[in-house]
Amino acid sequence: MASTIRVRAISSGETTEVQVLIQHPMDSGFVRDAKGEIIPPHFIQQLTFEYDGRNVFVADWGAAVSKDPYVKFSFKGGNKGDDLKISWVDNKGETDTTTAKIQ
Amino acid sequence: MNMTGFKTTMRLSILAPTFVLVIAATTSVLAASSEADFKTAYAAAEATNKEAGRLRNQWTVTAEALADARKAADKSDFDRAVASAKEAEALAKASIFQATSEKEAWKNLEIR
Amino acid sequence: MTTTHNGFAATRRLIIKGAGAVALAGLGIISLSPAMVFAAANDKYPEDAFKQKGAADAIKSLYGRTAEASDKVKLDAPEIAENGAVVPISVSTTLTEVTSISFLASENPNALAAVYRIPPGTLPSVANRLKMAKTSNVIVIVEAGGKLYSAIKEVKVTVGGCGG
Amino acid sequence: MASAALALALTAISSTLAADTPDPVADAKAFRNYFVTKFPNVKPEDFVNGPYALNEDMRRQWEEKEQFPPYEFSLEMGKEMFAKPFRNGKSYADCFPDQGIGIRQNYPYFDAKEGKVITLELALNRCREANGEPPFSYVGDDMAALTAYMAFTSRGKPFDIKIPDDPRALEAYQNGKRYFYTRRGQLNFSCATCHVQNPGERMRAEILAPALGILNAMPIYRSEWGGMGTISRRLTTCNSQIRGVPLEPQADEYRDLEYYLSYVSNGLPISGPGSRP
Repeated sequence: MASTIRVRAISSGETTEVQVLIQHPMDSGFVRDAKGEIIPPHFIQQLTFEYDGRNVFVADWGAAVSKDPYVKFSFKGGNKGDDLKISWVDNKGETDTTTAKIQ
Repeated sequence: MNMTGFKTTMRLSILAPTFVLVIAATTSVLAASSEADFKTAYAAAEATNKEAGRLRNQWTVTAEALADARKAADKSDFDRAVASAKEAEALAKASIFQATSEKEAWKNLEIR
Repeated sequence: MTTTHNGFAATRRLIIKGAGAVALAGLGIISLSPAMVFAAANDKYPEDAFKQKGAADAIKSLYGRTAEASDKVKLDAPEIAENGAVVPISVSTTLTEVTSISFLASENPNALAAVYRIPPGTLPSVANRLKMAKTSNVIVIVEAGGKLYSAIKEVKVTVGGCGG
Repeated sequence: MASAALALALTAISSTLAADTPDPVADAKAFRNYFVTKFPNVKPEDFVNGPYALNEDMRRQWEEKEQFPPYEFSLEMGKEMFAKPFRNGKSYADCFPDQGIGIRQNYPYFDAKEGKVITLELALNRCREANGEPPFSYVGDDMAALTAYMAFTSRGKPFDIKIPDDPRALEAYQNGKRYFYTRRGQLNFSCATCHVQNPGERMRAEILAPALGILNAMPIYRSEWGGMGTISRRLTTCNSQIRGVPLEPQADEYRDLEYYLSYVSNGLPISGPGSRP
């Protein structure tokens, strides 16, 4: 299956701007389905961005982050062609990891 | 999806006269209804709603009232079953009226 | 949704009315103590903070201290959310030595939405999309140089219907 | 004498006909003129962005989201689906002109053989069935993904809907127009009630989209749905929202409606897939 993580990491020379979109339901545990049953919480808790052997950004998320979550940030450095490793883990222990090239 | 929240749109000025029902009250004063009364009322409502279907203009609320009538009848609450069936019939009639009058009336809205 | 009214209800109402600076200062129930460890300073997921109902409790759990309103924290959020399910919210700041940025929605079942840790070399600017249960305040906390700074903005939320 | 009377009668009939004879060219002109006049500050091609063309605050939220749009996953899935051959080795590309790339703006079209309007969704399912594959639900994610991809390859191309010189085509157009303006449902709304009389107004939290260019953005990711929806999904939910029982997807009425609405948006660019509240 294709990765759940879509990445755009673009270097401007001095900084690298990173945008990700992740395919995930981010169920809050407060919503009921059509049958009136509570949809159990299912959301990403931690998302890390690793560049050159160190974390450049760590997100801790609760259930209030939107479905198919998105985040954007920038860090100093980063060259075209370098790897950026992105991983998430959710409250059920599911994970996904991808490595993207900085453009 | 539940669209009851749509009610709040009523405050919008765009809401043309909707079809309002006042028949339900008339049935409640009558003597207790029987299963036969329900069957008669239900058959009439269903037939009228089928006619609305032929005009491609059924209303969701008609189906809901019919379902409510069946549910009440299952519980042998024939007063409510008859009332709901009559409501359904009135709704179906209103939808037929709407479809019939719109055969010409739609032109009034057209951008020309 | 049922909201349990705890001791912070009054304080939260103050925040909602937009008396941001005063209200947030008032959140400081706990005195500053060197023993307090910033939950956001290590890599552990701040489970407890995310479980808190009100914003005040979440901030207390997360940072153990109070924030002061700062015009150096620029919070960008819509006046009216086009849909509470997806509210784009971003923050940037001219503050230096920023180590974390947190987002809270005061009337969500759990107020804390997201905490971002900003290591040295990462710019103190984040954009994300959050869910908001109803019209309420978005509160952002920027942790910089060991202090907390905040900005607050009301976002009106109504649920979807006919439009589109 | 009798023949004179007959002639007179015929004249009367034909003049009535003339008054009622649809004039799509004039319709489209009046339609566009209505919206351009109502919203003098909106550039005509911007109408395809629906409510975002009419409200600055919403537009900013949309532009923010377009940086990494929520329909990205669906679009990607559609691209993969489109490229993947059927079990018989053929693919969607074999069913369409130009391999199906950049052709969205030509749908729906009037099929002279069948005497009916063919929408893109219908053509896609017919393609599947002709190749031994089961049809997709018209309101489901698969159809949304496929049409998202096909729209994407056609972005910027102006709608180019043709009404051939065929009375049946004109009738289909007219039926679509009638459906558009006909009030239905317990709320007694027509499509036009929301999307002609009140675009830009708030229907609760949402800003109603103008009918001009409304199909150019399809399919759409709606935050309310938390996912993608086809034209069929949009039309059927519109109906149920006004408490009318929706027709079956791709019923003649819906096909004709799509024909009419697309025709009057001729010249405006395809912008789909889109995102909406």
